[in-house]
Amino acid sequence: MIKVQTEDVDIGALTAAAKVPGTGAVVLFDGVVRDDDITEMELEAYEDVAVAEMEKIAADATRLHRLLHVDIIHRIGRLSVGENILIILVSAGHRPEAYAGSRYIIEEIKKSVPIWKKELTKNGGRWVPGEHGHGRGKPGSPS
Amino acid sequence: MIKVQTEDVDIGALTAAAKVPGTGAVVLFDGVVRDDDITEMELEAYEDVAVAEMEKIAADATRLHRLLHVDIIHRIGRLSVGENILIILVSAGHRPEAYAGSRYIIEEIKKSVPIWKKELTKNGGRWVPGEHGHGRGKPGSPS
Amino acid sequence: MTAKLRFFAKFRELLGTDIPVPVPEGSTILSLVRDTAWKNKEGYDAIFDDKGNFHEFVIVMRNGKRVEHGDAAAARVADGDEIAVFPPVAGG
Amino acid sequence: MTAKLRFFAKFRELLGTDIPVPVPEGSTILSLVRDTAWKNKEGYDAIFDDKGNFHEFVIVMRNGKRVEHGDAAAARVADGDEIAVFPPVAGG
Repeated sequence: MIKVQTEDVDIGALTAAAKVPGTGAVVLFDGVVRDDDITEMELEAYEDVAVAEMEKIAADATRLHRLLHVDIIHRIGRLSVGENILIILVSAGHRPEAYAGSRYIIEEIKKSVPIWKKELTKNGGRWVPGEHGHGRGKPGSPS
Repeated sequence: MIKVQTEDVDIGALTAAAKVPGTGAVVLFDGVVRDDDITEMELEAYEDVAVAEMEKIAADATRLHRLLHVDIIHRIGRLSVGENILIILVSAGHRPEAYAGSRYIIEEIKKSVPIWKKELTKNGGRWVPGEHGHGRGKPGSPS
Repeated sequence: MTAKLRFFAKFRELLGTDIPVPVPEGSTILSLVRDTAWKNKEGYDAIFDDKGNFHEFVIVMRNGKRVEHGDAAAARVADGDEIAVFPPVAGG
Repeated sequence: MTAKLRFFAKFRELLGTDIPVPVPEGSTILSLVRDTAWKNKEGYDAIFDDKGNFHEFVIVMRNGKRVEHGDAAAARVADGDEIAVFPPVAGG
């Protein structure tokens, strides 16, 4: 399941469903709103493109790291401290693939998925700068 | 929570409880009984020593990777295909620490925690060989 | 002939989003975005430098596909195109 | 004077576990384990080589602390000691 949504995720149910035949290792990454002196966080997505890009990343991760199952759920809208922002769930036969696949997915999401975060504080708001200046991996390279 | 137990784990509740103040990233590792032509798996622990060793590993991981929270639950007894064997849950401010801390813990558990697995098949059983011949990290080094 | 302009994040706050725009004959992606952004100086300055070129960090897409800055000045806008303009992504 | 011997995994299947054993005067860890394992040839052979030394892969603990093979032949067993003998671990 690859989704951009406002609703939260049932991590227990999602993890149980990830145990497809052949699974020996499941790795879950849960990105959480950190209490950096903020009141809330507001997330915005270019939804169609974000989902398409996450589907591409999931397919690449599956091929590169021999994953058996991938879920990526990125939340948008207004989230409080401690809420889930991004859930990445991968299954593999063995742990090296599961860890590597999970890590690949989060790093690629940071590079290329059109989603933005605004931290809301008592004094207003601040758009979080991306980790990658050009937003699409290598400067100037089309995806 | 560091435990050796027969009961299963509520992953959803455990993940929610791992979001201590400062948490920006949670990584869960779930080791699962793989369907390698087995009917069930039987796990056995030298319990007191296993718990003490896992507590040491959790403390080392916390210090080395600046973790904010660690749970390790290793199950024993008879488990069916798809059941959770080992849950490692770590929280950190940022994802590099969470991934590295999680990986550190599983690798150390494989090296040094006195737990054994027997695969039960239609034709009997087979003790799973450890990944580390000497069972305690570097050959000959006391823990 | 019309196209849809979409701005995101800070650019959206300054310029709005989902903006239907008539496409004058011969419009390029660059000219269309420039003409639309022009209505708000702060929005224009967020996207363009003082020579009227996209700031290096600005990302431009046509129908979900990245368009290089160097190509945006020549690429003709077609009827129904969706042009998206946004700052570096920061999801995850 | 008694000690407790604990075997695990395959060694447990062959020799049992939680075995209270009287400790003869001058017993070392090596001699006590040898004497106890002797009752079952397959169990003995799983733990010791044909010179009566621990197989290289065998792990020995006294009261939860690892004992090197080289020390096991000299280490005197004390009253109440818990001696554990097991094959390489395979948890996780």
